[in-house]
Amino acid sequence: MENIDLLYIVSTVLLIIGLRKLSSPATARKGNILAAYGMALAIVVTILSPIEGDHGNYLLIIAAIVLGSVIGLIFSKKVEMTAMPELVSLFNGFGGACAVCISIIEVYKFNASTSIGIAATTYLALFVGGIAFTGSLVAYGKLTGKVKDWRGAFASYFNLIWLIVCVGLIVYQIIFPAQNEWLPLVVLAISLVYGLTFVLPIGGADMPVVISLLNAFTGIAAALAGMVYDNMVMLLGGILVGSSGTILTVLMCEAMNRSLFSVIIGGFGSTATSAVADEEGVVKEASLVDTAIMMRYAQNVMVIPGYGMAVAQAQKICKDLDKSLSERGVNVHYAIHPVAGRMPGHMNVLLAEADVPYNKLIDLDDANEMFKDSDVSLVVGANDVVNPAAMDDPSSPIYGMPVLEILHSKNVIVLKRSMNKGYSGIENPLFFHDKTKMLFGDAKSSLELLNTEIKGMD
Amino acid sequence: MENIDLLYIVSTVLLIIGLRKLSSPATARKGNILAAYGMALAIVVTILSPIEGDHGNYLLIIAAIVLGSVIGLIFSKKVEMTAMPELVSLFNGFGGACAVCISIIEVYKFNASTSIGIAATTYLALFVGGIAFTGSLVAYGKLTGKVKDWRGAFASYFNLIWLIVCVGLIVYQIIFPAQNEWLPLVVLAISLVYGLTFVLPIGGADMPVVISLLNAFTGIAAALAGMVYDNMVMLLGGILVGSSGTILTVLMCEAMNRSLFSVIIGGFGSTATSAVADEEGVVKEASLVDTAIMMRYAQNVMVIPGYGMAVAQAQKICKDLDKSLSERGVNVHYAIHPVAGRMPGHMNVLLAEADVPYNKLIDLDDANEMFKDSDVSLVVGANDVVNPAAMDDPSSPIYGMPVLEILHSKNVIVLKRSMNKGYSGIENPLFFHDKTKMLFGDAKSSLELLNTEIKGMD
Amino acid sequence: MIIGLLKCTEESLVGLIPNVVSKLKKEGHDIVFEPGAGSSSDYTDQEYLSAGATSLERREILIKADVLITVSGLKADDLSVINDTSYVIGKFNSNVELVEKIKSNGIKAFSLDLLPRSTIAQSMDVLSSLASLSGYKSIITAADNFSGYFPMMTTSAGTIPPAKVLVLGAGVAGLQAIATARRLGAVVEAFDVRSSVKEEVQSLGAKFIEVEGSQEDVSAGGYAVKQSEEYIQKQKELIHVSAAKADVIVTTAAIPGRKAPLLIEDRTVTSMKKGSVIVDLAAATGGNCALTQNDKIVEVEGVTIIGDSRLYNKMGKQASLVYSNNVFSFLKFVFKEGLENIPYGHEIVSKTLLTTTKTEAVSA
Amino acid sequence: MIIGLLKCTEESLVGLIPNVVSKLKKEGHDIVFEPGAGSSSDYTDQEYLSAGATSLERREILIKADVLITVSGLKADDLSVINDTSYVIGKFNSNVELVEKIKSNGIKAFSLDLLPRSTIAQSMDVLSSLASLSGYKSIITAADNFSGYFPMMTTSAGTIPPAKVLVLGAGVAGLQAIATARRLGAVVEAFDVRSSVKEEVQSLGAKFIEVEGSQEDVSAGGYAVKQSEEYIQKQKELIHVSAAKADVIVTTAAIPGRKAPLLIEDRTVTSMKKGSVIVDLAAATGGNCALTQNDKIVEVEGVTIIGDSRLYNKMGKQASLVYSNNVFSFLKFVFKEGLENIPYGHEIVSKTLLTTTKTEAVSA
Amino acid sequence: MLEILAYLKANVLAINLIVITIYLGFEIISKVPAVLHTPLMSGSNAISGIVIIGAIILMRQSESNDYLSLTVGFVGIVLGTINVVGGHAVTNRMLEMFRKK
Amino acid sequence: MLEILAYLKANVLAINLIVITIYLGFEIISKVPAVLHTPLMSGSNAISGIVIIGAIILMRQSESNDYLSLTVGFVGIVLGTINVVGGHAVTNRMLEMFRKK
Ligand SMILES: NC(=O)c1ccc[n+]([C@@H]2O[C@H](COP(=O)([O-])OP(=O)(O)OC[C@H]3O[C@@H](n4cnc5c(N)ncnc54)[C@H](OP(=O)(O)O)[C@@H]3O)[C@@H](O)[C@H]2O)c1
Ligand SMILES: NC(=O)c1ccc[n+]([C@@H]2O[C@H](COP(=O)([O-])OP(=O)(O)OC[C@H]3O[C@@H](n4cnc5c(N)ncnc54)[C@H](OP(=O)(O)O)[C@@H]3O)[C@@H](O)[C@H]2O)c1
Ligand SMILES: NC(=O)c1ccc[n+]([C@@H]2O[C@H](COP(=O)([O-])OP(=O)(O)OC[C@H]3O[C@@H](n4cnc5c(N)ncnc54)[C@H](O)[C@@H]3O)[C@@H](O)[C@H]2O)c1
Ligand SMILES: NC(=O)c1ccc[n+]([C@@H]2O[C@H](COP(=O)([O-])OP(=O)(O)OC[C@H]3O[C@@H](n4cnc5c(N)ncnc54)[C@H](O)[C@@H]3O)[C@@H](O)[C@H]2O)c1
Repeated sequence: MENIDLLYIVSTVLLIIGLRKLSSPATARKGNILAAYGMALAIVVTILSPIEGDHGNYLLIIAAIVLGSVIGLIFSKKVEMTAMPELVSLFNGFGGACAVCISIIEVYKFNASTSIGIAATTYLALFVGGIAFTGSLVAYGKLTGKVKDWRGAFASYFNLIWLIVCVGLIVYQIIFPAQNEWLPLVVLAISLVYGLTFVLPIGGADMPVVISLLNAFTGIAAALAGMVYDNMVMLLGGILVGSSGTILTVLMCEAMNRSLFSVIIGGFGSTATSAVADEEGVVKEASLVDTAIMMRYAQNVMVIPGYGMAVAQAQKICKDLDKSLSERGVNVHYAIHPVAGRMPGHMNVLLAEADVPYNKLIDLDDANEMFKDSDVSLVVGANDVVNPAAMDDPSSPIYGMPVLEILHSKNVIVLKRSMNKGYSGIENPLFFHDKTKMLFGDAKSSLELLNTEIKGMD
Repeated sequence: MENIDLLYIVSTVLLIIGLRKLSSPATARKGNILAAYGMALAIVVTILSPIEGDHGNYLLIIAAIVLGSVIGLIFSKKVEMTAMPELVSLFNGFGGACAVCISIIEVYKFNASTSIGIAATTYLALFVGGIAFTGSLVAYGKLTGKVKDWRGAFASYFNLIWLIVCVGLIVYQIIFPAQNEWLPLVVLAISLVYGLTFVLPIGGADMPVVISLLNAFTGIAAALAGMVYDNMVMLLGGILVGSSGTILTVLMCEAMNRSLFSVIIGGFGSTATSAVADEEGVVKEASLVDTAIMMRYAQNVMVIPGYGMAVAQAQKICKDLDKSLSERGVNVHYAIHPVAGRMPGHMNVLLAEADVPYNKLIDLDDANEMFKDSDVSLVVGANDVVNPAAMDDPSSPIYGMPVLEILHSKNVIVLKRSMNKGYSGIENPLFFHDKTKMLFGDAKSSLELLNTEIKGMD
Repeated sequence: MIIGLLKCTEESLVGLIPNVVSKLKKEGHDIVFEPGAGSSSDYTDQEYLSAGATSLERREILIKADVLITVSGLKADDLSVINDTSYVIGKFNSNVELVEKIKSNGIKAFSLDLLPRSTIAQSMDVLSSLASLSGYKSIITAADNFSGYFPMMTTSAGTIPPAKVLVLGAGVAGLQAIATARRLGAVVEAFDVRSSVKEEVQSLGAKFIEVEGSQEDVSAGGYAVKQSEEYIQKQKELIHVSAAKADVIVTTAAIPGRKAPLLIEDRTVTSMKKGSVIVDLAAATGGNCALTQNDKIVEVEGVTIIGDSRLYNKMGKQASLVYSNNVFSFLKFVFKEGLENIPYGHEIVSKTLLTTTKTEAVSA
Repeated sequence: MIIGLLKCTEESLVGLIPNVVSKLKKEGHDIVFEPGAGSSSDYTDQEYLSAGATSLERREILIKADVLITVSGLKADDLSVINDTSYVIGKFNSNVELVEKIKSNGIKAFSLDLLPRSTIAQSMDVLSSLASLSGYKSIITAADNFSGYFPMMTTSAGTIPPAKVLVLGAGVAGLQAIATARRLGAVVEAFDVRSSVKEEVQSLGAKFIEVEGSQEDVSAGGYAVKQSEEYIQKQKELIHVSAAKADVIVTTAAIPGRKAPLLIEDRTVTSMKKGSVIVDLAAATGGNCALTQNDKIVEVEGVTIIGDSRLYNKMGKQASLVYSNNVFSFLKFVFKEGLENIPYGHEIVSKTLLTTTKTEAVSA
Repeated sequence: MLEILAYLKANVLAINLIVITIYLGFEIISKVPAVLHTPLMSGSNAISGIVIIGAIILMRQSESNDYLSLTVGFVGIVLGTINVVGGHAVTNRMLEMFRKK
Repeated sequence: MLEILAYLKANVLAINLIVITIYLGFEIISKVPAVLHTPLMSGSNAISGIVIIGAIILMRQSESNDYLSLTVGFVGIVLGTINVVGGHAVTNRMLEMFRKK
């Protein structure tokens, strides 16, 4: 038991390897599990290892752990797939709160022998933890729609002021280390408020980036606390999360085509809203990544080519995508509507050019049978031929025409450049349907991006 | 000056970033330069920083550094492109020798207060450095052809015995730390011999792997020496080289389709000789990587398709390769011999199927004009139509037939599955020509691999 | 209802193929057919009988059937026999005389070549179906008459460059011609007055020849309108240049109800290489080429000029199949609520029904 | 030397096209030609004159020329006129009578259809060049006679499956037919007795029908040999099954010097769909199909059977081009050291020279 | 200034460690595909719950009657555990879809 | 055994550092394209010349009359410098070809 804390090294390595594996789709699950083992090991070692001034309190500790585990598990089991980011945000807030808890207590333990280093570190942990705490809660609120965007004209000034005040206080405290009953509480209060004013002005669409950033904050707080306790695994685990979280934040910004700077300082990220409202309803934009994942992990994918595929000359890259998917065990077929394109057999010409085997081409009736089994219907530049108005809107000029009933499939992704109409010049309710997501852009480049994404997934 | 050794951290970081950048083609040069800066900084800091028991000796030190630099620079400037691996091997030997130098001196400085840890570490540095030293020299000898493969039946037993003896001696020395005049020398001798017997039985073709492994050894020796001197940059730099060198060795084995185990323990790696001798001469096998680099950095590439392309159905992937190269600024054309394939216009059918534009197809006469400007001629499953015997061997049954004179191009790469003959059943001297390298395998998969390699290059 | 299938002697097509007859039968209709109705398109009477149709004399069919199906064959004598209450389905519009007679006889005839070119009507659109066949066939026939290869060939007897194909008028037939020529490896250029066609042409991998300043009229429902003099001059010059380099020209340019535009003049033909081929699908309305003779193959200075607006007749079996499928869709649409409840208000009915006035039709 | 170009009335080919005449001219030869030599293949006398040739009466050419170039046209009367010292180049081997007469008259004639099928001879190989044209044309002609589309078409008038094409005998012509049919979008199956062809067929994206137990003879120089009874039976059965499903069959199976193997029996033809097409390129040697009539198009129960071994004649201009290029290569090879130093020892000469005995040839 | 330098020098090992670990964190993540952004964030969030170690130490060091410390520590552990356990569990659920079919 | 454990524990920071650095070394190299195997080996070989630092320290610590140490140290520095300087230079030459055209 004496030297059990050497096992911290093992724990640290597990965390590192876990994080590493988490960053590749093929190993991500394993990585998560490894990290969890690392964490469990660290907790066990912490409980068992000899420490200075030990008072036990094991019952309470175990009780707290059990309680926390139960709550955590319930939370995580109950949450909807779609609500996961919120939950992560909430969890992160708890992590920050934990950092706050310990540092506030430690601050009050300061005495004359406390080194400047330790003092500064503890205050920093308190401050950063506080921001992570309330910031995460605000992010949670925004994601669940409970908190609205708040755009006080002076938001960024406020933030600046909080920052200056707080740093000033900490420096003051360190230089004049006289015990100051109220000071830690003031710092805490400011950090909590800072968390609020930091996140409140940022648009809801940017929340994932913010959560990632706040996650890095929690990591930093943990690392700082690790310094305070001279605990290796806390230090290293915290640093790891801090640095990888920062990079991840940058990457996420890049993936959204925004700069981290504009997210944080600008604070007005909400221009990048992803929903276009229309008289008919709301159009949902698909993210490239989601679409790629969806297709990669689908059983059956049905491609519905239309005139847009011809215009974009996307047939070859479509075949490439087909190949990538097929190699990964996905069944890909093509539903060919009799009037797709601009001449009889237009799609046949294209797909023959791309060397798609004839037996992958499914005609209208068979396709309509098959849609119920397809996980993703990928509409490549088709419009009129997938217009459900032909089935259910007697006032539509194309009412009664047989169309591809792709709404029977589980998900619909539409690749086109805009909300423009097709040949017949009529609105297409498909695009406003719940199941449908639009991926705007030239079909060829969209398919290329999808293919790259899918290939990069293993 | 007091705290100048904090700069070691900067130096370490430079080494790390340098190594990191070295592992990606786009940044490799910069990485090398960064690492060199890191190294220079470390040397400067070492010279300037305060140490225990300082006696200066600066003149000597500087003189040695200048001397070494001059020699190193001369070596590196003079070497032929093709002889670089030898040189690296030689350099690595010098590094090992340096480790030997310092550790042998340090060993003789041991006294009663020397901790077991330090003693063990120093001996290990001596041992590992010794192996790296002579091992590298043997590898150098083999690469330059000065040392022949030696396959004593008991080679691996020998190695085992050396290992046991040496470890025994070191343990003995550590347990009975009485000063033993001869012991360090014995350990040194054994390590030197071990280096010889370790590398001697390994086949010449496996030398790159061995050099990489010995490089890792030098790194480990440096790290051990770093422990002895409690010097961070030595320790970390050495560890870095040790671990990355080990991984690199494994990767190199993988790329050669051999296991590290079979290289080291088997010792009989020479079965994978890369030269096939024949009555007509020697066939040189191209490495995938070299070919890919050559093509990637070529100005003009000429593809010469033949019947093998049809058999392999490699036309589409050939077009993909073309695309990858073109995107990287390489001009790709196709030289079509009138009788390539098995029916008139066979190549036209194939390339039209792959949608190669007509203006990329060059016919015999024009192609023969263009070869002098092409950096790489890539023969994809052609044989008779590129047989130079038609031009220069009056006894050949095809003497006088116009062929593609691809030997005018700077490099010739031939993709085929074996040394089998073509339709006309005659030997092809092209394959034995100096300029020619063979890439054996099905044309489709070879092209696929080349394409992947080229795409991975940026 | 009773559906009567008439034999058409003018074209080698039949209005309903046995397969479609069975489908109609399954929907509860009775089908009577004129013996030999399918003979010109390779369907035997036996096949009709096994599909469930009954053989009857033409006259009897004319009298008994509620709906008469033909292609373009309706004789003047027939008209007097046909019942007031029965409907006739065919494609008559190109036969002005016949249309006049139909109207004057008060026959309720649907002429499918008058269908609107709308999305909903496409499954009945015989013009599209047949034009597609003609477009395909135009290239096959051109290739058969052309004295060279279409694809490029690098052979030991010389490198043979790919054939150059020029397609004038890129409607349904033109596009199909482009696609077919491209499949065979030819280098294809195309031209059309409608600028929206440019994208369509390029989507098939062909080059579009652009002439600036064309007139368009959206109200023409996708059809071309007549062009200005200046434009026509520019166009002629450009076409002349391209045509002189072409090995094969396929012309399909048409303006409904008018003479076909003259796109290829004498001088253009004479400047072409010997062994070249022109296929003029607009021959019936005067031809896009000055030297075209309708339904004839002529050779002018080594250039073969094939004037045939109904090339699909060379693929009678296939043509009948698509035609019958179109008719089937039309029947389903028009008579979905029986003989009495025809949706007169719908474009598809109002545009195709040949009657003197609309009110008349509605009152009928 | 003086090269004489004769008019050939048997085929619409000419032995040298004006282009090649210029090339020969540049190499210092004099060319005399019979007026109208190129007329059947779209080359005018004017073009020959501008290429530098001189027009002469046939008789005079026969007398004056050192080397006479023709295709297959050499009349019995000509033989007596031709000089002892002059050479004749053409392709005569299919005309047994003529070959006999040439031999008996002691004429030194090279028959290019006897060339070895070796790599070096390929640039002179008229059989390859012409077979390639025939193979291409066989599909184009079949498509023109076939009553359906070749490619698959999903249209509003029904989904039309791709045409099924069966190619029997995958030599040069067969392979070209496969490639062309594939370009047009057909689904192609092929069969040949030589098993090495399997790889070649597959390299063109077609399916190879395998019959086990074929006999091969490497010494036959790439040509097929006669097969065992049992094998022929198995083969017939397999072909029957595939053929019955096929829309288009192209047969090219030949064994040099023998009657063409019978691959398609009556019952196979009658089991085929109406509107199908058979193109028999082996018609001249009896045909691969039992119902083939040489140089005729017949229709049997709705199946069109085209018997034509010289389809390349339908592409006279192109065929003349490749033929002349082959002749040019041959001339360059045989006469590279003048009229006197012909490399008699070389396969290319010894195999093509039509003389009674070899020794005679060498002594000549 | 000198003081700080001296402090740093005294902790040179720790600083090296921190620097290298920061670099390692960058390195590990720098090539992650966009697909994994969210699960990775979630997983890394769970790891940040390592701060719970501090709470446990805090508890162990608290006098049994220091109710403030005990309460705060208790709350800290509960919150930390939720972060750790819930975080890993929810990450695992997100990653379900990458399970081999 | 216990002794060793105690030794390890005393050096826990160093051990952590070593472990993490080893891992970093693996991580850095694990995705290198085959094209770079040789240049990378060469560059990493140059870095292994860091052992020269030891030789310099050795020299600085040698009495001016300890000719053995001085000689061996001198040789060590020369060899080490060749490794470092020559190594980087030759690596640079190898990498010339990756220069942008
Ligand atoms: N088959 C025939 O014979 C024939 C002949 C004539 C007319 N038609 C008619 O044509 C229509 C065919 O239906 P369809 O669904 O194939 O086509 P469609 O209804 O015309 O729709 C095509 C869609 O493709 C999109 N698109 C165009 N270029 C694109 C690009 N580069 N990348 C991505 N998307 C692109 C367009 O939207 P964005 O502009 O927003 O990108 C457009 O909405 C029917 O109405 C049919 O009746 C058919
Ligand atoms: N064009 C015509 O009309 C025609 C007709 C008949 C004959 N020929 C004759 O065919 C020859 C054509 O010359 P060529 O250079 O195109 O072909 P070739 O001389 O026959 O050589 C083809 C080469 O491709 C290699 N190969 C086969 N399958 C391969 C695969 N899957 N992957 C990689 N390599 C593969 C073979 O070597 P490995 O087995 O070692 O892989 C073979 O040496 C000439 O001799 C010509 O006379 C031509
Ligand atoms: N809604 C549908 O689903 C559907 C179906 C079939 C056709 N269409 C549309 O119908 C329209 C007509 O098609 P079509 O093939 O029956 O046309 P068409 O036979 O009437 O004319 C053929 C082509 O010739 C062109 N043309 C006319 N004058 C010309 C000139 N002077 N020079 C060059 N070209 C000239 C026309 O623009 C047309 O493209 C097209 O727009 C087509 O897209 C629509
Ligand atoms: N050296 C060259 O460069 C060159 C050039 C051209 C042709 N060749 C070779 O010459 C050979 C003959 O070519 P060709 O086209 O003149 O042949 P061909 O016209 O004599 O015969 C056509 C094909 O029919 C096949 N056949 C014969 N009997 C058959 C049967 N009972 N059933 C099915 N198929 C049967 C033959 O195998 C041959 O492939 C081929 O091997 C070809 O590759 C070589």
